[in-house]
Amino acid sequence: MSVAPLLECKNLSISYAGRAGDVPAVVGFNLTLKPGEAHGLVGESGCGKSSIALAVMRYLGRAGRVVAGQILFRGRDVLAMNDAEMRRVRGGAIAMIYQEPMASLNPSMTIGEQLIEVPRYHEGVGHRDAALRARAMLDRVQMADATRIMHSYPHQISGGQQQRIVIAMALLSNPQLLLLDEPTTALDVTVEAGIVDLIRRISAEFGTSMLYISHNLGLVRETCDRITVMYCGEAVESGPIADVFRGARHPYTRGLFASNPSPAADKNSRPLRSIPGQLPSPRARPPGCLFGPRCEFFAVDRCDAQPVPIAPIAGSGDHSSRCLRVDEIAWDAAPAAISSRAAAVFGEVALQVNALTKRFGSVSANDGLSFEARRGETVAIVGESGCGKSTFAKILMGLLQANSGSVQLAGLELSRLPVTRRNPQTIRALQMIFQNPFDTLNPSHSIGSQIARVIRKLGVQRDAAKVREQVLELLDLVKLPRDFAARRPRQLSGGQKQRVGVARAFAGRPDVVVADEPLSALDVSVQAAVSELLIDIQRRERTTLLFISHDLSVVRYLADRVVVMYLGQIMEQGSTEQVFAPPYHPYTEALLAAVPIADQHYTKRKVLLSGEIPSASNPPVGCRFCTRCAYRIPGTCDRLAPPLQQVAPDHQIACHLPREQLAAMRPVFEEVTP
Amino acid sequence: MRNLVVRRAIQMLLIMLTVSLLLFAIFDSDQFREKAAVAELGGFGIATLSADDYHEWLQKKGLNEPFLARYAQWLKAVAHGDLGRSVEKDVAVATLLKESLANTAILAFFVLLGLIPIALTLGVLAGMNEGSRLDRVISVAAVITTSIPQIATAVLLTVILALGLGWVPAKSAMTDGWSFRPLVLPLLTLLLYDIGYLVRMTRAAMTEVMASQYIRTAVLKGLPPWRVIMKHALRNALVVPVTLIFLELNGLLSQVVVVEVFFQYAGFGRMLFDAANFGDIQVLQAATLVAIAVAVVSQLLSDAAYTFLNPRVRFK
Amino acid sequence: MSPPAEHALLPKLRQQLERGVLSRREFIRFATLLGMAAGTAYAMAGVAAPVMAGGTLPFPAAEPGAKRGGKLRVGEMVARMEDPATYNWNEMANQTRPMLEYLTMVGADNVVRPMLMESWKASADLKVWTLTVRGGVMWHNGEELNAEHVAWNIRRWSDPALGSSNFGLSTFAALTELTGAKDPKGRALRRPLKNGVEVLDSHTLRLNLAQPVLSVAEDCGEFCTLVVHPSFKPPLSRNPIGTGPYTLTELRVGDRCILKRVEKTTDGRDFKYWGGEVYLDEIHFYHYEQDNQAAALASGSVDAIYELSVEQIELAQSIPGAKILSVETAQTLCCRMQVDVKPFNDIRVRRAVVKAADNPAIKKLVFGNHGTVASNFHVSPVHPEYFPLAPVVRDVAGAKQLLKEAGYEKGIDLNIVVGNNDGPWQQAACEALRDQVKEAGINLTVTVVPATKFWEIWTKVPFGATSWAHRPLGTMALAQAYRSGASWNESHFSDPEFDQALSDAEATIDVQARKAKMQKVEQILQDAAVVVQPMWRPVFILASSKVYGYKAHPARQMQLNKVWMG
Amino acid sequence: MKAGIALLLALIWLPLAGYVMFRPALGALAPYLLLPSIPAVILLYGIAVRSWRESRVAVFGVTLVCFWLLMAVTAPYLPLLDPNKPIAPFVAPGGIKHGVLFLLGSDMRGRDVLSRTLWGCQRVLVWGITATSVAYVVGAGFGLIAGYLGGWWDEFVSFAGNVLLSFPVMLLFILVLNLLGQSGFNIIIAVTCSSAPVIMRIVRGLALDARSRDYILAAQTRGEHPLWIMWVELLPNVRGPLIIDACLRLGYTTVAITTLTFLGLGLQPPDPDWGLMIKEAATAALLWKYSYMLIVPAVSVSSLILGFNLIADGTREMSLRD
Repeated sequence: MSVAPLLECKNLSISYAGRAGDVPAVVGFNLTLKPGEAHGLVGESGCGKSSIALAVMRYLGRAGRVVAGQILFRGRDVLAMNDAEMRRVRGGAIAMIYQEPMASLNPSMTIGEQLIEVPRYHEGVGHRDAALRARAMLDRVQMADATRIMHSYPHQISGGQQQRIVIAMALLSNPQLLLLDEPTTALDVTVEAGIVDLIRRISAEFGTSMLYISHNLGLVRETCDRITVMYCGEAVESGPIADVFRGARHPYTRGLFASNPSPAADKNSRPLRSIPGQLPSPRARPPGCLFGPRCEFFAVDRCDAQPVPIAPIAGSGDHSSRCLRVDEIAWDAAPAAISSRAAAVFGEVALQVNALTKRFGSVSANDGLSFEARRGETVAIVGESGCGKSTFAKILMGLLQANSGSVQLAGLELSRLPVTRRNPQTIRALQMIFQNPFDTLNPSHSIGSQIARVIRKLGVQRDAAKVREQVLELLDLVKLPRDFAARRPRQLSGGQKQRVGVARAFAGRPDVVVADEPLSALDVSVQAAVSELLIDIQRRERTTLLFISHDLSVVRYLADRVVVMYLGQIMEQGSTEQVFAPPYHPYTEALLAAVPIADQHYTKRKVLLSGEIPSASNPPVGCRFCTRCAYRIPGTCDRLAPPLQQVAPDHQIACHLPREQLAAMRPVFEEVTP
Repeated sequence: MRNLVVRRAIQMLLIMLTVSLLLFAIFDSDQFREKAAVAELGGFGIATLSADDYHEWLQKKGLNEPFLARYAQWLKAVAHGDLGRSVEKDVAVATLLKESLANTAILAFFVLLGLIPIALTLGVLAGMNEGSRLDRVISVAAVITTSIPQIATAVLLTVILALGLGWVPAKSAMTDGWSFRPLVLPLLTLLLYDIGYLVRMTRAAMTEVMASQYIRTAVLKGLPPWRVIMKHALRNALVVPVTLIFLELNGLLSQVVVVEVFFQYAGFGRMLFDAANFGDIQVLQAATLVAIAVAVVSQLLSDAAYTFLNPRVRFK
Repeated sequence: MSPPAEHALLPKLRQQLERGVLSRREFIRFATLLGMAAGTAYAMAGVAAPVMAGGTLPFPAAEPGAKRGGKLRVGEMVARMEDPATYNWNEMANQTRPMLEYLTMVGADNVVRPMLMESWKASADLKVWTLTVRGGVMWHNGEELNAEHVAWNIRRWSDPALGSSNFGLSTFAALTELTGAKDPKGRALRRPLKNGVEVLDSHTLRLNLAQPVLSVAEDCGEFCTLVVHPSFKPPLSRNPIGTGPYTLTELRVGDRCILKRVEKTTDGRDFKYWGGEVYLDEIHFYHYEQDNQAAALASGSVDAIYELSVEQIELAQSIPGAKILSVETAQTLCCRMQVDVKPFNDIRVRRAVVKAADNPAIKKLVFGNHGTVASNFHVSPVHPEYFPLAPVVRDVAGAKQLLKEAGYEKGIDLNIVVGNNDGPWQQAACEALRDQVKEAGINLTVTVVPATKFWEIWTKVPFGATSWAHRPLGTMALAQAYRSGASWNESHFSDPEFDQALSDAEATIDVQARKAKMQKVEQILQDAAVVVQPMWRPVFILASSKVYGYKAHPARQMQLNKVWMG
Repeated sequence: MKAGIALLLALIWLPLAGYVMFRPALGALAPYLLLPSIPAVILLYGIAVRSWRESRVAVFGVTLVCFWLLMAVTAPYLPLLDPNKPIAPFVAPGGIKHGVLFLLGSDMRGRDVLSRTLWGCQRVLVWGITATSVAYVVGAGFGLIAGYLGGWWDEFVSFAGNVLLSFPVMLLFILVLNLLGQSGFNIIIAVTCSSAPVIMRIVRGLALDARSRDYILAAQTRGEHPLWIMWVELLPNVRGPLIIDACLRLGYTTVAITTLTFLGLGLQPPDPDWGLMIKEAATAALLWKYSYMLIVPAVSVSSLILGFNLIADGTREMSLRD
């Protein structure tokens, strides 16, 4: 009755040789993938999910090694195949799609050459036929202008197009199995949505099985049939999508869901819950259940007694969990209450931006930005790459000077005042949190000295003992142990570094903090912790937070007001509720629809944008969004700048669409009434 | 590309002007005037001259003119293609330059002829399989040969090949006209170091490429190993070594000084060395200009090679 | 042409020879200087003369089996050939000598023989010299050499503005007089004598000297006195008209200098060389740095080399088919101290240095069994007026005592500058000196500067080691280097008593009397402790055994007219 | 820890440099000067081996370099013959002449090759390290200025660098040494002229890269002075590549110094020097039976350069691993 599995991992264990012996990356991993099935592999960074894909391809590098178990592809052990067989499997029966399309394509070969290779070497097809097939495949992955693309080099096309090329390359040999390793992580949200849609269509159309590796629960939910959640190299829970998303049966999975900012979360009434603690180092794995030390249901002498096996959950189909207490925990009970916050009260206008414009040669990076932020308020600036949000941050910080317009901080004009000419008060009043946790701290200095430098430099304290005291207090504030003061940045995890970044930004008790994508490089559970921290400190200090992000789910959770930008212009702004509910600007609508939702209680309307983000050096005439807009009114949108419509008090949309049409838009998400 | 050439040419002219002015200024000192006088009259001869006679002598040799006037004169002459005369050798600088450059070019040609295939092959073989036994042997050999100063190699090769085994002449003056045998020792001396150096660079580039994601893509496409190496890896791995080979042209101008002086090969390096020691300003000026031209042109060639081999730069 | 009349001094010389006051060697030297033919002088002294060609030719007799043809390849530094009168390298003269010739030739036996000058005759007071130019000497342009040509050359050599080191030779200096003026450096200016050189007839000229000079014949064979045609304009390499059997066909400085036998004169006649048969068709000088010459010969790139340094003897002995030739010379190294510069202005310091030095040990260390020990007064046993003083004896205790008296009981730090102009042996000598004076508490450091650099500073450094070439007469070097205000007085030694004694000696024509007067001169200089002069050096050269007739020369003059290849 | 290493380096370098550069001026102090450096070298070796223990290659390199450092500081205290005293020429290695044992033979002037070799490392090490350090200070300073300040500063500094770089290195050396005279201090100037532009370029590139880092932006947004940013924020982070380059450059400088001596342009005799020993051997010992005079100094100088190269390789290897 059951179909023979296409891919089976049996008790697979992978280790990497390190300087001090082997480091286990995957332990006792089991997987069964049926033909036509899409299986999601979810986990945070370092959980071993990519190693599994590479092990299937038998490409673990010099250091990596399968130390135990089997990988059976169509019943044959991949590890036992000879080189010739392996070559036939690679790129033939199994194809892989990678996280960074740019790096995965050979920079010195044309795309055509790289595509043509596949049929030529797998099926011995002649050059001409191979070229024809490659072109045909480009059409199928919806690449316009295939002939030009064939003769282009990878760097000449956009990231989204590159990923389509990688997909086309994978599909050219009609593989039975596709391994997708975070295929959309490096892409913009709206582009990601297009790729995800393509992948979904392909699996339907070709009947290809997929192993979809991602850190994003929402994506997996939208693309896969089954899911396996991994933690520290072990699968902790596995089952059909619906079962797992509806009733997670492992504390870690539950923790992941709870820290994911779903539309239901609210920073005041239903704050996110992060998973306490940190990933254990691969060298110091705790005894028994690996998740034990972070688990709220941890039972001494049971959970840490011996390794916990993954086992089917009684009464379910094929849903299994690696939890000893799976039958004891009341999974459906409401999580331990987290104190909700009172809604913030906003003060006077702290920051006023008016018609701010910044050009770099022909590129207009900021074009007439106007908005304001009040004391204690969180204003999110949302947009995809090239929208000008980082330029705006730099103008604000005095690293760039605007061409025209104004930025006023407590009445002081800043738009053309470089940081070197700002007075200490202004500098103290305006601080920034940076995007990349690995870059935000100077690797050469200790944490303590870096915070202390800010305290001294901003004139908060001069006395050495008091500075030291304050450093420790700041570490307390961002919930880091005090002994971190003596540590170097490289001894800290990404989340910890970002906390130090937060501490540093708040050290001078600033009035306004600009946070430039502070969460985007962090894992979900860490994201939750850092955002909670941000909110808490902001509340305490009544700081105005300018939160720059491309991630709408985070924005929705964190922000009080939202400003949506596209190619240097503001498309829409309003309170969070206003922006996330109709009437939408068409771009906002598409952005919202592109966000994968992990919460089973919501459904999402499909809105797909065509094309790519145009180059900022040559923006479209009229409405800058008109080239991708589904509602485009020909002759108007592509000629005239859109009017600013005040659809509600404090809610502005820059669009040609009549107000009625805007008002008639349906919400993108809708709660499923149980 | 044209922009690049123009920019480099302007840069070259600017550097040439600066350097020639600098050199003139340096050689305009009393110290160098006296050096010239000693070179011509000898220490005893000059000691017989009274102060007036010494000045008269300087006047006669045109060494007493004001610095700027001499520089202007020289510039004018150079603009007309007249590079001046060597005081030491009593030959037109252009002739001297032509002959010595030709000799060095011959040497450089053979160096490159040996260097390119050997070093690239060894470097690729080593880098292809990082950590393998072959890699280790090649890498160790390369680091050792790059650690031996060329003076030591030169003398040791002379002891063994010339005076010990008698296979080749000890010196490369080529008094009986051009032949290849006297070229062997200078060639080997240069090659031993340069091969090691280029092997190391090629290996580093190759290992980096082999660890890249696009090689992973190529392997996981199921391509045969030779195709991965020849088509995917080499093209990218050779970018750096090839640009280095062009830059090596410039480096050779410096390296040949030692080798040519030791083996008495009548090339550019020895001419430079003699002229600098003698204070033969016209030769030095012209040679420096040539060296600058070589430096800039080799830089240009290297940029061009980089651009050509690197579509990312080519189609910007 | 009648044989020249005998000089008035000759009978006296003969007497002295007979009485045994004068050695045979000295007799031959003096007799020839005074115009006696070398063969006669040898015969008179009862010494077997070297086998010479007949007549007045200065060359050795033809060797049996000598073969005509072939080329000789010589390894030396190939230098410019600008103006023979201002040559400053021996190599330049070597390249020129097959083409231009001297009036006389000083042979390897230190005896002077006639060359372009057939004979010479001195007045009794040695102030008037009559020179007879050899007849039948043909220039390469077909002209015959005459007295005017020679007079033109001699006048040129006596021109103080030429910058020629000939000006330091007694004969040519004696053709000038003081103007009475001084230059800014305080040196007395000189101008040529009005009637110094008189042409008597086509082949006779007369020199009217301001002072008596004995060495006219030898001075006319010094390395810068090559006779050029009056049409000469520097550089010589572009205007090579000579009287020698060869002419320059190619000169590439730092590369090669090729000379070929002259067959035709430039006006189309057959060229006839006055000196008889020459064997080599071509002479090639190939440029090899000093250090490289032995290796070049070892690889067969050359047949003979200019010089072999003493350290290379071991190496040279291992070269198959090569022979090492050597000769003792009057070339020396003077480690001189400037007597007016602290601390050398204190004679006790100078004496301490001299006493602490062990000249025989230095000589032995540097040259082993070759060379001659010198005794710090710069007159060599080969000089005719040499008066043997008692050899200097090392006295470390005495040196220490002197230093103590001078206020340096804890020792003294000195630095000597050496240029290795004549080879690394100079440095070796200085280092040996350093090791010896150390025992007396003198910390001597040796600074080696490149040769070219050295000539820029040689008169300026307080303590320097200068190499001095051979001078035919002992008084010459003393007059050039130690007389007050002399142009080459690098030690700034100035002692009226010395100057007077030296002048007396110079003016004394009688050799024995002169010798007696030299005792005082030498003694003053030795007592003044101006120089540490450890040795008279030997010269080594290396040649392939195929080369015949190639000899080491004390002044390192290469004479290739009778060399042939076997 | 850092301060400790700095102290150790100072303890080694200062006495050694003083000893080599100003020995006559030191007088009676000279013989005791190097005593504290001996334990310092041993300690430094221990520290270096520990911090490079992950790379066998680097440990080997450190061993070679420290061996020569140790020889440099212990030379005055070892039972060696006087390196400048001619005793007996052309004695083969292990031979005994005049009752003196020549372990590595004697040279053409009769001096002990072993003691000349061991003493010879002092000069190469001191002048090499000093020259490289000075070149680094100059090059890194200008590189930071060009890379961080940019604009006209960059144009000017880069042009000056290009001018110097367009000279063949050897010509630059010859000119500088001819112009200023031949001494160790002028070698420092020559090496600086030739190396500083290269270092400048490297530092400039690193600074340009680091300039866009968030921690630099952070420093800028809190109003730090450019000098502070360059010195405290930038420089420590470009250290890694610079250490690698510095090791390679120490090798190049060693080659340059020996080569210059070989050409008669560098440090002056008579003190023993590897380049000089090779030069002397090239003149007088061109026979196989005397080749020990050549091989001993050649192997010595090569091993020192190899040491520097291996440290560079090991460091690079370790930095790639992280």
